[in-house]
Amino acid sequence: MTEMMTAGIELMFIGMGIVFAFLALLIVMINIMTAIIQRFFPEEPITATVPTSALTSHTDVGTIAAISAAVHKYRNKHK
Amino acid sequence: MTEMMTAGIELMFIGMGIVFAFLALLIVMINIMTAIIQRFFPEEPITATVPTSALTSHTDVGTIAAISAAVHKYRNKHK
Amino acid sequence: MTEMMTAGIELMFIGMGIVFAFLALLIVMINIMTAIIQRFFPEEPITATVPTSALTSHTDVGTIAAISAAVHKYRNKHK
Amino acid sequence: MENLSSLWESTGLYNFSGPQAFMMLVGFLLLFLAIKKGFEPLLLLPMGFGAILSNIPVAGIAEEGGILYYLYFGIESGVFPLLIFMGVGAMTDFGPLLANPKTLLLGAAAQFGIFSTLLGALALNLIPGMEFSFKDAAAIAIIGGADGPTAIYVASKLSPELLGAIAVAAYSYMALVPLIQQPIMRALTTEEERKIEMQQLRVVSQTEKIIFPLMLLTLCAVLLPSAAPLVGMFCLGNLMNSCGVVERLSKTSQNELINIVTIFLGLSVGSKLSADHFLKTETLGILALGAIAFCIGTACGVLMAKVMNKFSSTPINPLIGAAGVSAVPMAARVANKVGLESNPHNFLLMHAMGPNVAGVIGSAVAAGILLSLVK
Amino acid sequence: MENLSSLWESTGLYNFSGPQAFMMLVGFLLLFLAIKKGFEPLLLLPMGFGAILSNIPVAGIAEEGGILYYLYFGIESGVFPLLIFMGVGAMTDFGPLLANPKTLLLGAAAQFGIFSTLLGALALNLIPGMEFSFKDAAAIAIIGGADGPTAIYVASKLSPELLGAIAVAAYSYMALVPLIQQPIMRALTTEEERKIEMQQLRVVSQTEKIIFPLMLLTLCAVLLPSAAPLVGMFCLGNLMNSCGVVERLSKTSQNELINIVTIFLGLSVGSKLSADHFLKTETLGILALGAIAFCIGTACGVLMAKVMNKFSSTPINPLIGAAGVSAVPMAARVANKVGLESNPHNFLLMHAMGPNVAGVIGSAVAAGILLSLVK
Amino acid sequence: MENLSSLWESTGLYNFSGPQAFMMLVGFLLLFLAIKKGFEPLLLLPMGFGAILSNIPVAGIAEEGGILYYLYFGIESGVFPLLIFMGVGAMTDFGPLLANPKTLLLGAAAQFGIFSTLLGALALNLIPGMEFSFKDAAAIAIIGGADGPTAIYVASKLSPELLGAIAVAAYSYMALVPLIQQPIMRALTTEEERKIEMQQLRVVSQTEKIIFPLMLLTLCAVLLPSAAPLVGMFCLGNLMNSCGVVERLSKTSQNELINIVTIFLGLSVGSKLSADHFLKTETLGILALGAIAFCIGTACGVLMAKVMNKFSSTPINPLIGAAGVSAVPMAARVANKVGLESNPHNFLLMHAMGPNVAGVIGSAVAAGILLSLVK
Ligand code: NA
Ligand code: NA
Ligand code: NA
Repeated sequence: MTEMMTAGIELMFIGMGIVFAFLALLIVMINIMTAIIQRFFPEEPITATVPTSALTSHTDVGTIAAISAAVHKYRNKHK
Repeated sequence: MTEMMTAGIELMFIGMGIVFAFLALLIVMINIMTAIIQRFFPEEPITATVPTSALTSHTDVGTIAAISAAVHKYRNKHK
Repeated sequence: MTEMMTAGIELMFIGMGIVFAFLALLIVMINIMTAIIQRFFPEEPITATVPTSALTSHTDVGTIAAISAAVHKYRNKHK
Repeated sequence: MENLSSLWESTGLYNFSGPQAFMMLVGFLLLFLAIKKGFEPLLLLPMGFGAILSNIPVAGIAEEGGILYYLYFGIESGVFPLLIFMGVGAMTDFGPLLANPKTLLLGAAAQFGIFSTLLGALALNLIPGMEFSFKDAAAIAIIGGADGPTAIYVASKLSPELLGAIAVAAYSYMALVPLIQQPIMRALTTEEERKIEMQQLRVVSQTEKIIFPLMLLTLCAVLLPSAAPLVGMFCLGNLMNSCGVVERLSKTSQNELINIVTIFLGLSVGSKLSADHFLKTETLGILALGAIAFCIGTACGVLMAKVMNKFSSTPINPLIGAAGVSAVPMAARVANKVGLESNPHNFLLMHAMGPNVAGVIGSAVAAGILLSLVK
Repeated sequence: MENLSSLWESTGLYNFSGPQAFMMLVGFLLLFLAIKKGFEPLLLLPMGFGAILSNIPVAGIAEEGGILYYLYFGIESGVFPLLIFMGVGAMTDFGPLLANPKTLLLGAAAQFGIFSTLLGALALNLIPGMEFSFKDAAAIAIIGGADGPTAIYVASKLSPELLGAIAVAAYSYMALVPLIQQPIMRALTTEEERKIEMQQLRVVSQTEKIIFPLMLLTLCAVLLPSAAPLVGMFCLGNLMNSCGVVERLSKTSQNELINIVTIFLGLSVGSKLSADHFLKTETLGILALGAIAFCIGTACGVLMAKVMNKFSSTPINPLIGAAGVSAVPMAARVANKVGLESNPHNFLLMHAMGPNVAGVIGSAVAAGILLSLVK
Repeated sequence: MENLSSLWESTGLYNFSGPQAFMMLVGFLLLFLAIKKGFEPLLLLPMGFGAILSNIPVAGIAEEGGILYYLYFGIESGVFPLLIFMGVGAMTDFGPLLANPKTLLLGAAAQFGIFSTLLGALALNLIPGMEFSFKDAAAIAIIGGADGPTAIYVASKLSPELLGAIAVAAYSYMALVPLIQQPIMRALTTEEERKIEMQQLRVVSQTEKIIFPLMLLTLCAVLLPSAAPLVGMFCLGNLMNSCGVVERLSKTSQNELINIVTIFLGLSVGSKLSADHFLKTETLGILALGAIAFCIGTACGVLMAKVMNKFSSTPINPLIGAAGVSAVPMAARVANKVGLESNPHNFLLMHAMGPNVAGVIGSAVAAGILLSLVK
C-alpha cells in the first residue's frame, strides 16, 4: 500500500517532468523551425494550395458571413 | 413427421398469439404515451434542441474567431 | 539457374501468347456484341431504366405524400 | 510444354462442371432482373454478381482465402444484416403509425404469412425429394415477413445452407409485390370498400418520435429478448434520426454505411448461391412457399382491415391492410395505386405507411419468436 | 404447452436481474443527457444505447456471437480510438499554437490533473470496498486528460474492466466543462487579469503547418515511442488535411470514416457498461476522481498562465490556461466567454485554441508515459 | 530512480537501430515526393507515413497488437486491393475502348514489359548479393503492369516480403510516367507519325457498356479463372456504374469506400517498409527492374501501334501505343501532350483512353497467368 503510494508519487514527478520537458523541447523546436522557414522558405503565395476540409470550408462560409455581419453591425453602431 | 406437424401447428398458434399480444400491447402503450406527452409535454417549438459537440462545433470556433478578428481590425482602423 | 532462365523464357512466350490471344478474342467478341446490339437492340432512349428500390425510394414516398396532402387541401378549399 | 498443359488444366473450360455453369446463368438472370426489370437492384445486382464470382471454377473466390469467404463473416456474425436494419431504421418515419396506432394490428395479421408457410414447409416433407428440418422450415417461413435483412438474419442463424435460396426468394417477391398483391386485394374487397376515404392523420410531435423507439425496445427487452438484436438496431437507427442531435451519424448510417454494407452483403449472400446448395428440389419448394407466403400475408392483412373497419369509429380502407406485409414502401404504394383506381381523390399512401412499418416490427417480432422457440 | 412455458422462461421478465435493469436505466439516463441536455451526444447516444442493448437478458448482444461482441474487437485492438484520433487530427488547426508556441506549457501544466488523480486513486484504496491496482489507477487518471479517444485507448490497454465507467466519466465531464471550469477560473484570477488583452496572432504559413506534425511525430518517436500510436495517428490526420494534396482522404477521415467508427465505438464502449463491471463501489470513486481531475487540471492551467504572465514579454490572459485540459473546443470557448464578461472587447477564443490543442498533445504524451511505465 | 532508467531504456533514442532510422528517412522521402512533387499522393502519403510508424522502435505499431498489424490483414486476404480495383472499375469508362476495340492489342503488347522484367529478375541472380526465387521474379515483374492494386495483389500472394519495395517502385514509376515515356515515344516515332490524326470515335450505347463487363468476366471465367478475382471486382465496379440502377452503390464505391480503403492500404503497405525487408541489395535490383519494365512496356506499345498503323484501314497514331502500359490516366495524357506538340489540332486523349484501359485488362490477365503458372 505505502509502497504503491511511493511508486505513485515517483511516477507523478517523473511524469510531470517528462511532460514539461517534452513540450518545452517542442517549443524550442517550433521556434527553430519557424526561424528556418521564415528565413529560407519565406511565405509562398499560400492561397494557391489551401487546405479545404468539409468542416473547415463550411467555416469559411460562416466566417465571411460573420465578418460581414459583424462589420455591418459595428458600423451601424458607430455612425 | 406428424410430430413435427403438431409442433408446427402449436408454434403457429403460439406465434400468432404473441405477435398479436405484443403489437396490441404496443397500441396501448402508444396511446398512453401520446396522452402523457400531449398533456404534460405539449408540442414544443421543435427546433429547440441543437447539437453541441466536439465534432460539430468547429464551425462555431471559426465564426467567433472571425467576428473577433473582424471587430478587432475594424476598431483599430477607426480609433 | 539456367533451368530457371529456361522456365522464365518459356513463361514469357506462353504469357505473351495468352495475353495476345485473350485480348484478340475479346476484340472479336466486342465486334460480335456491337453487331448484335446495333442490329437487334438499336440505341434506346437511355434514360429508360430508372432505379426503383426500397432504399432509394423514400423520397418518392415523401413526394407522393406531399402531392396527396396538397391535392387534399386544394379540394377542401374549392368544395 | 508441361506449362501449356498445366495451363489448359487451369482453364475454366477444363474445370467447369454443369451445375456451376448453371449457377452462373442464375447469377446472370438475377443481374437481368435487377438491371432490366428493376427488381430490387440494390441487392439483386451484387447478389447476382456474387453468384457468378463464387461459381467460377479454380478461382476459389468464395473459398478460404478468397474475398467472398472473408466478407461472408459479416453475415455469419449477423453484423451486416443488423447494420442494414440500423440504416433502414434511420430512414423510417414512425409518424403515420403513431398517428393511427391501431394499424399495428394490420401488421400483426400479415405475419400469418410466416407461420402458415412454416406449416407448408413441414407439409412439403411429404413430397419425395424434399427434406426440411424444423429449422429449415422456420428459416423458409421468414420469407413471408417480406423483409430482406430480417430474412437474412434469421436464415443465417437457423439454416445457413438455405440462405441463398431464401434471400433470392425474399428479394424477388418483394420486387414482385405489385404483381402479387393487386389481384388478391381486388378479389377480397368490394368497389365500395376500396372507395373508403380515411381521416387525415394528425401531426406527431418530435417527443413522441423520440420516445417511441425507446418504448418499443423496452417492451421487446422485457417480453421477447430474442428479437432484441433486430429491434434494437432498428430502434437505434430510428432514434439517431428522430432525436436530431446526431445528424451526422444518422446521415452516415443512411448513406455511406448502408451502401458499403449492401455491396458486401449482396456479394456474400450471392456466394451462398453455389451449385451444391441451390440446385436441389428443395429450392423449388422454397420458391413456391415464398410466393404462397406473400399471398397469405396480403390476404390476412386485407381481411383484418375489413374486420377492423366493421368495429372502428373512424373508417378504414381495407386496401391498406395489404401493406402490413412490410416490403416498405412498395406495398404502401400498391395500396395507394389500387385505391386511386376506384376513387381518384383518395390518397392512401400515408395511411398505408402505418401498417407498412408495423409489418417491419411484426416480422422482427415473429423472427424473435422463431429464434427463441425453434432449436 | 411445453412451448408456452419455455417461451415464458425466455422472456426478459423471467430473466431480468436487478442489476441489469439498473444498468438499462443508466443507459436511458445517458440517452437523456445526450438528447435533452446536449451532453456530447455523438458519443453518449451510441454509448447509452450500447448499455441498454448489452444488458438485455437472454439476447446476449454483447456476448460471443452478438454484434457488440464483434464490434468490441475494434476497441480491444485499439483500432477504433486511433481512427477517431486520426479524424480529430484532420479537424485540428495547429495555427494558433504555432503562432504562440509557449502556450504549450499551459497544455503541460494541465496534465497535473492526470498525475494527481493517479495518486488519488491509489489513496482511495484506504476506503474499504475500493480496490484499485496500479494499472487501474493509471487508467482512471487518464480521465484528467479530458480527451475521449486517449482515455478509451489507455483504459483498453491497462484496465478493460473499468473502460465503461472511465469513458462515461470522461465524456460526461467533457460535456460539463463549462460548469466545472468557470468557478475555478473566477476564483483563481483577479478582475484585472481577466481583462488582459492579448496581441493578435501572426499568420502561420502552410509550410509550418506541414512540417509541424512531422516534427512532433519525430520527437515522439525519438523520446517517447510508447505515445507514438496516438501521436502518430493524430499527426497523420493533421498532415492529410494541411498538406492539401489528399483532400479526398482528409474529407473522408473527418466525415464518413469518423462517423462510422463513432457509432461502433460508442456501442462497444456501452457494451462494457454491464452490471457486474459498473455496479461497484469503485465506480463512485471513479466518478469522484474524474471530477477532481478536471478541477485540478483547470486550476494548474490557470496558475501556470499566471506565472507565465509574470515573466512573459507579451501579456498572457490567465483564463486561456484553463483551455490546457483539452476538451476541444469547449474549454477554449469557456475561456472566451469568461473573458468577454470582464472585457466585452476581448476575444480570447483563438488565443485559447493554442493551449487547447497543446492539451491534446500533452495528454497523449502523458498517456505514453503511463503506458510505458505502468506494468 | 529505477523508473528513470527504465524510462530511458524505453526511449526511441536508446532503442533506435541504424536501419530503422534509415527507413524512417525513406518514409519522409516518400512524404516529400507525395506532397512537394505530387507523386501519386493518395497512396504515397499514407504509405510513407506507414513506413515511419512501423519503424518507430518499442512502439510496435506494425507488430502483433499494433494497428498496422491488424490493418495488414486487409492486404494479406486480398480484400483491400480488390476493393480498390472495384472502385477503379466504377470510375472507368470503357466507351473509347468499345468504339475502337482493336486498341486492345496495344494493351496486350505493352505487357511485354512484365514478362521481360521476369527474365531480367532471374538474370540478376547472376549478380552476387541478389537472390530472387521464381516467385520473387514474378512479383517484381508485375511492376511492369503499371497498375497499383494489381501489383499489390500479386505481390501479396507470391512474395509478401518484397511487397513494400514493389509497391514503392510501382507507384513511384507511375508518378514518373511523363518523364519516362516522353523520350522513348519521341525516339521511336517520326514527326510525320506523331502528326497523324485519328477518326472521331463513335458514340457507344449504354447497352454495350452494360454487356461488356459481363462478357469480359465470362471470358475470364472460361479461359483464365486465376485472373477472375481481379477482373471480377473490376467488372463489378464498372457494371454498378454503367447500369445506372444502383447509383448510390456506385458512388460510394468510387468515393468513401475507396478513400477509406486507400488510407488503410497505404498504411499497411508502408508497414512492409521495415528495415529488414527493404534494406537489401535486392531492393536496388527491384527499383532498376521497375524502371526498365516501364520503358520496355512503353516501347512495345508504340512499336505495336506502328505495326498496326501499317495494316489498319483507319490511321492510328503510334503515340497512343504508349498508353497501353495502363497508369490510367497519366499515360493517356502524356500521349495527348506529345501529340499536341507536333500537331496543335490533334487531340489524342480519348483515343489513348482505349489502350489505357486495355492496359488494365492486359495486366490483370498477365497477373492471372503469373498466379496460375508460378508455384
Ligand atoms: Na413483415
Ligand atoms: Na488533455
Ligand atoms: Na498494365
